[in-house]
Amino acid sequence: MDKLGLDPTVVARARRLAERAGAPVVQLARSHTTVSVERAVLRLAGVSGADSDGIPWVNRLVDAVRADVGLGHGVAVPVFDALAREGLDDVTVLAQKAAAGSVRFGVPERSGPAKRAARRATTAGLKRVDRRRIERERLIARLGDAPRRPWIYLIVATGDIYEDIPQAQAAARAGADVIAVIRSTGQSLLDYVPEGATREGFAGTYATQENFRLMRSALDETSRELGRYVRLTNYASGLCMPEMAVMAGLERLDMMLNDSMYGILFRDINPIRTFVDQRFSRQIHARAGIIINTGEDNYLTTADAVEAAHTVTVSQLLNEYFAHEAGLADWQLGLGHAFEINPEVPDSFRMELAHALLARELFPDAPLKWMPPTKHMTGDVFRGNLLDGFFNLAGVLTGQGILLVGMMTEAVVTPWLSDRDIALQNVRYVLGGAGDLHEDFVPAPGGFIRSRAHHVLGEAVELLEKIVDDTLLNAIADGTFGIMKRPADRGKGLDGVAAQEPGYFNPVLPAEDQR
Amino acid sequence: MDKLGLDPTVVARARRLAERAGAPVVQLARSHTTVSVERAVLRLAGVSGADSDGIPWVNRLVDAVRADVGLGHGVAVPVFDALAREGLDDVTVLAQKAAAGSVRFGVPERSGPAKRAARRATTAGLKRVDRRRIERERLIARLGDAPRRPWIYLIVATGDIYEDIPQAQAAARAGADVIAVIRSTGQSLLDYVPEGATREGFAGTYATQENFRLMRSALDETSRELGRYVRLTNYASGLCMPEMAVMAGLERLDMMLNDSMYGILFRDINPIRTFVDQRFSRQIHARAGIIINTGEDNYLTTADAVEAAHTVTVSQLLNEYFAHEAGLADWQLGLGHAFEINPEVPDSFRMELAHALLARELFPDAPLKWMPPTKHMTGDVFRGNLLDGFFNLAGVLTGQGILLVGMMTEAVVTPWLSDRDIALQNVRYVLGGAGDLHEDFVPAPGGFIRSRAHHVLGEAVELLEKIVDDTLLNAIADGTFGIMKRPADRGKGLDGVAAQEPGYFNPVLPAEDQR
Amino acid sequence: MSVVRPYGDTTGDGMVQVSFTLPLAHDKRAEGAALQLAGNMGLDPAMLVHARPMGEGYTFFVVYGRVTHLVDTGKVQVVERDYPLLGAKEINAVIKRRLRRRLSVVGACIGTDAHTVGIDAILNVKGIAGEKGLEYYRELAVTNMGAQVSVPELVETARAQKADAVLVSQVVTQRDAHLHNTRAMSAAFREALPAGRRPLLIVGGPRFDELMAAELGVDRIFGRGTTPRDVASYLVHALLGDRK
Amino acid sequence: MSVVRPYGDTTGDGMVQVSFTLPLAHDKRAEGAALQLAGNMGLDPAMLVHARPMGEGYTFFVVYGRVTHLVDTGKVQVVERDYPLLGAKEINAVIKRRLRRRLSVVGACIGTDAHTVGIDAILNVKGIAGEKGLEYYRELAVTNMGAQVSVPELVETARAQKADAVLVSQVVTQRDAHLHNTRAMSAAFREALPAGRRPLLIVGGPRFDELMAAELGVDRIFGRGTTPRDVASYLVHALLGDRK
Ligand code: B12
Ligand code: B12
Ligand SMILES: Cc1ncc(COP(=O)(O)O)c(C=O)c1O
Ligand SMILES: Cc1ncc(COP(=O)(O)O)c(C=O)c1O
Repeated sequence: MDKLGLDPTVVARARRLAERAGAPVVQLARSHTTVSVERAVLRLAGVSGADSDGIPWVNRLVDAVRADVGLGHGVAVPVFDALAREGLDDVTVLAQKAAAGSVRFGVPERSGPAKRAARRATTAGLKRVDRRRIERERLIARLGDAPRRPWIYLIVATGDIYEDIPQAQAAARAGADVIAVIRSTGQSLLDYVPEGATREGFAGTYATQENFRLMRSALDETSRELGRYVRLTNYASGLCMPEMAVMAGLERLDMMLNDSMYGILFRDINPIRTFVDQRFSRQIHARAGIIINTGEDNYLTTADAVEAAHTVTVSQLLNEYFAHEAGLADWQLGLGHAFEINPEVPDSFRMELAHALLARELFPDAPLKWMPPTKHMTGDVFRGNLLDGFFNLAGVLTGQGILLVGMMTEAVVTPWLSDRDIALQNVRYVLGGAGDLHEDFVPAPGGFIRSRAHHVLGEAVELLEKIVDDTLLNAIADGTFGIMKRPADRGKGLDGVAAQEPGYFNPVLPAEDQR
Repeated sequence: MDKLGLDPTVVARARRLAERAGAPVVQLARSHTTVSVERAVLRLAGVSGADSDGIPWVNRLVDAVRADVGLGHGVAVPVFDALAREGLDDVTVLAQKAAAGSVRFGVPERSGPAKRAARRATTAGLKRVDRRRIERERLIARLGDAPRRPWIYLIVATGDIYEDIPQAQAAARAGADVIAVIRSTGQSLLDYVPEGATREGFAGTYATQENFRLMRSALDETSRELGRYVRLTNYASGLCMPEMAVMAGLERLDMMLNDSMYGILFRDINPIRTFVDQRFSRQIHARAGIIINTGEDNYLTTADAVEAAHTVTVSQLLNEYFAHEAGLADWQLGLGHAFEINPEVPDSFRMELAHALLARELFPDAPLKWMPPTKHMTGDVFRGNLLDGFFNLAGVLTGQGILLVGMMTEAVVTPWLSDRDIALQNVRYVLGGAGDLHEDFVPAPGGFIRSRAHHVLGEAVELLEKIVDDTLLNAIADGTFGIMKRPADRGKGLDGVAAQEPGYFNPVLPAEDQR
Repeated sequence: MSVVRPYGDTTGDGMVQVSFTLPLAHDKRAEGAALQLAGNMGLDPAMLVHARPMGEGYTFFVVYGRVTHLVDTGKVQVVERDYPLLGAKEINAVIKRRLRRRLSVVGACIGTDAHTVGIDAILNVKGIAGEKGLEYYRELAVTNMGAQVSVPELVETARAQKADAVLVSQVVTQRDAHLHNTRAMSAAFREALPAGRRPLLIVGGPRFDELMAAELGVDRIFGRGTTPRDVASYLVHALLGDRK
Repeated sequence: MSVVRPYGDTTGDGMVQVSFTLPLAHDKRAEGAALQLAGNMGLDPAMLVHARPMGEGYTFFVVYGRVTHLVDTGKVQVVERDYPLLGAKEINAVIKRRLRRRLSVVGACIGTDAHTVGIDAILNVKGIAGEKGLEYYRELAVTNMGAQVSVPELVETARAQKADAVLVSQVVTQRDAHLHNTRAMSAAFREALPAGRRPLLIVGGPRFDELMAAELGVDRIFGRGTTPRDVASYLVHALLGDRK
């Protein structure tokens, strides 16, 4: 597909610039660790459960290690050293003892045995992740996959896992290929992952390993009933991003929202914390065969979708670079973008087509995530359903990979059962009625759509040049993305970051990532 | 615009066949007259008003003439002969006397003076029509015209002219370029035109000359306020089709629904009656500079829009032939078609595009009238607004001339004030947002859209061949159009038809139409 | 379950959506008026989520909220199908056995209503929803008078055809046209024929309230989505009783 | 006009549209239940125009009909703007003249709510709807704390900045989060500061009922479509009185 006639040398230049802009941040990520990265390691090593206050044992254990020796060496060696010293073989028991204050942690001179033990333990966890990945592949082979692209992606958001489940199953029966369970407001700022099945979220349901398990198993049942594998999505974001990635791998989630900057911009999480957590979580996603979804769509809710169109492109290129660097393949890159131009703007629909096609042609092998209108949705639900229809059409005409279904009540409430049904009807009509209309969609040479796409790409290259000169962290501090200004030394969770000491050891990371 | 690659020899052949199929019917029309044609002549000659039962004086006068000498000579000579004999100069007064039984009518030996008098009187009427036409042209030049094609066409249908007027004005202010006042059910079967302002229609408002005048003058006011001329539409249909055409000419209506077969098929009006009335009414429309709208869209409410697509094409070709024969120019041909394919049909939208583009390319100079979905609209008003949006888009992509605005409540009620507002918002969004997207709409050579259009044209040619062989009247009797079977010797209003006698005289018709 | 509430996204949340126009110019007071109306309809709390001025003096509103009303399914009034749904074969067989002649049905769309698609769907062989129409039934003699039939014509034809049942369609409902026409029709039959010889009177159309049969003087009302089999089965039940 | 009714297409017709889901499988009884609910809402007659089964055990309905309720515009309850709308110049001038120092405003989006666009529209220079935000007013000293601010932090900052007014935004309303958070906030201020030294408490967001100020313990509520000038004018009015 070449409908825009983009200049390959400009495209190549944009990619090179993104790499140059991103490289220092990768360097930063490689030289730091965070409490959540270390907790994620412990989760893979088999630590589970929580204390009577609901604080997970991984938190208690990491806190204990940190209090004794800091985080700079990683927790693996101190923990497995202590485990051996205490003569235990269950790390969770160690965590309980540590929480009671009866264990001391240190970095042994001879770290070989502890490293080996740690690697054994985490390899067992990674093997479970691998098995889940194979299980997914088998289920898809056996049951069948989504019948077409784009995949139809629906959210549930009742706050109660036991209301979410039947709604998700109903949505799948009604045609959804992917179910996302939205998280409760506030969870992303918790520096621990809640435990167990939950019923009390606000505008979303807590992401817990048990909730993951319950929903995945309900959808497995529905998948069998429908004869097609229904995918499940959650969020590897917030202060526990790495742990979410591990839990997703362990419970066979299929896609995870995972952006390199979302937490910084929209949750005011510290930039360094985010970049470190992000890299680790993507390494896990790579291994788990999980598709990530990035969050460029969000920029267009705070910035203007026309003025800031090129910031989406820049961010997609950065997300692509970070993802590749962490080991993700192109098919795992659900790069985000959105239909957020003010519908009153002349030629708004044509401009949406230009932007959507630009993303499509820049990332031909990525399953782009196409987000519906939200910002310009109003309480006029009749108009809302219409806008969603044109959003769906733009998705079909430009070959988007993952269609996040828009709801007519976007400006009113988290989706009702009937909203989802109306929205799916809308999608079905547009996908069925327009069919292969993209064949007849040929942007006129020199016409509006091509010019607009070229223009946006040009602006993106310019912005990347500036970022390369000035550093990405400064660009973020200046409000380049989503007009949110986030200096590198501010934001939540910075105290959970530690520079790696010489000899930092993380049994989950590949050899080249060990100091 | 050549997007379909239609074969010009096939197109030419289709036109020739339509002419051959229509010619015998034109012959029929030229050799007959009807009560309504004759009443129309009297209206042009200045007969106005009604008796105390509301029966117009034109009816009383035509009935009286007919009782004495039949209709075969036309009423003009007997009437103006009697007028001279009675020493009157007001034909309405003659009608009143005739109704009281105090006048006898005959065909004088020497008809010259009566003919001259008749021509003088009707010429005065035609001059008024001419003045209205010039007035329209001047107003458009002075105030400005609709800002774009397609014209946005909205209906009002309260049944009460005094509710209609503010609603029409509100619609114009909200963006309508054309207002149509729908008629009360049943009016088309009345063999007279009601008089005066009316407030008691069912699902539409009576078409009376006074209602025409009131609405036109209200819209003139609004046109001045808005700085653009707002067009007014009504119906030259039913048993009084010729009179409606005259009234429209006299009151400066701008467009009239006027189909060659609608009355036959959907009102069970006798075919001969309809064809005779139709020809006369079109001759008047030609003179008045009125754009006619034909009714092919209706076939798709009773027949299936995919199976019967070619019957629409055939009917458009016939309507074109009849219209040209009656003196209408291409710019006056609002040929009808509609977005009525079952939305559940795969590729329905693409097929709509094929059909709409076929009409567009067959009739490049006609301002096609594009009708919204009605048949597959349901009480699901959310879905309804979506379908209307795709209808609007198809209109924009295929260059339709007159966009009849669809209402989300189509399956529920005649439009509410808010329905119209929501519908106009929909139109505005699609027209504004898609802009010149038609530039980027290029049906793939050999692709679905082109093939479908070629296929429908082929079916149309085949059907025309059959009609030429079997006669149009038989085709109508067999249910070819809209699956409605209407034999030529059945239906309402046949008793109002008379064969022209030698010497038939109609002062309004051109010389070549006089016997 | 016997008492239920509307469902937004949680059992018992009672959520509904409402829209309407008020003949008031858009301002705070008009919004308050909209909320007052929503309150009267039982929305509490009511959220006014959209207000749009239309022309001068009218405003369109969309309101969401929780209704306080409970729905008692035990007290629902509905015309349930109180007869068995039979197949074409059975229907023909019952008529043949019990009536020993073809059952005569006269159908029409009366008044100025010209919407024949509905009545044709019931009567014509072609039918609807995959079911053949009444003409397809060997033991039914169907006279379809088409549209815009006047009540006297209908009574006349029913008499001439010795109609066992008269089927009337009404689609246009503006200003209650369907109710006026139906009342006029049933009155005419009552006047023209003594109780014993009157045909079964059936009306149908998408906007009737099926509970109104008695009030309109007819035997049965059929609404949206009626199929020919529904009607044929009812005819057999009502005219010949259920016993086979 | 004092008593009005909803308007479909004719004055006084009372027509409205309603949609909702009932947790019932789709059948005649469910349709009857929908009509019962519509009846309870005051629709008479009610036309059930759409029913669509969703999954097992749920049906979505669309109902049109005439409501019997009247709207008495005389009895409408609304928070009218009871202060003059001033320009930026005037506002600055009044503050300068009457307060003799800059008026201190502290804004935040509290609880777990991270929707800052609304409060930013009020506070940031950029503003909204063509109006500059409060930061643009020379005589206002604005502290915008951003999102996800806890109530103790807010109280603390208000104290530190000697806030004359505290502006709180709440956009997420599921499970009445906005009401809980607002109540917690006003209670904390009542606890932390004596009546005389408490700042003016203002909350805003698209789904508040503006009539609930007293109930929530705040001085004023601003809803959909608020502009910075509305707020600035109110501040001057409430803190400095109207007299120039
Ligand atoms: C097709 C159609 C037409 C066609 C009719 C062709 C024909 N030969 O029938 C044409 C284009 C001619 C037409 C014209 C008009 N129409 Co029209 N039309 C429609 C439309 C699009 C579909 C109706 C239909 O065919 N439904 C399909 C059938 C199968 O459904 P049904 O009728 O409900 O029938 C089912 C049941 O109700 C039941 N049933 C029905 N009758 C009977 C009888 C018996 C005995 C039984 C047992 C069952 C039964 O069984 C049927 C099968 O399930 C509707 C809008 C819509 N989408 O509903 C407007 C609609 C009905 N029309 C409308 C109007 C106003 C008109 C006009 C009066 C407009 C005008 N002023 O010019 C004209 C004039 C017609 C006249 N004099 O009556 C309005 C009526 C508004 C109202 N509620 O009062 C509607 C709702 C559109 C609108 N929103 O304005 N129309
Ligand atoms: C933009 C947006 C976001 C952005 C926010 C970016 C940011 N930095 O603010 C992002 C993408 C991050 C986001 C995330 C989420 N969002 Co959000 N989001 C929206 C959206 C699309 C627009 C909101 C908006 O910006 N409106 C424009 C502003 C100008 O309007 P406003 O807020 O009403 O403000 C005006 C007035 O209300 C008033 N006002 C507001 N506050 C104040 C304060 C004072 C003092 C005064 C005087 C006046 C005032 O003045 C303002 C100007 O006129 C809405 C949907 C919609 N179209 O409304 C959903 C919406 C608000 N989001 C929603 C949800 C659920 C979420 C999430 C919780 C989803 C999840 N579980 O992940 C997350 C998490 C956020 C969190 N922790 O709070 C829901 C809330 C549902 C509900 N009613 O409870 C909505 C309605 C969408 C939906 N239907 O699900 N969201
Ligand atoms: C990329 C991305 N990450 C995460 C989230 C969810 O936010 P939170 O981390 O607060 O649950 C979103 C919300 O839409 C998102 O777009
Ligand atoms: C071509 C045409 N003529 C006439 C009419 C109106 O019908 P009547 O003549 O009954 O008013 C219509 C209705 O849509 C129509 O499409």
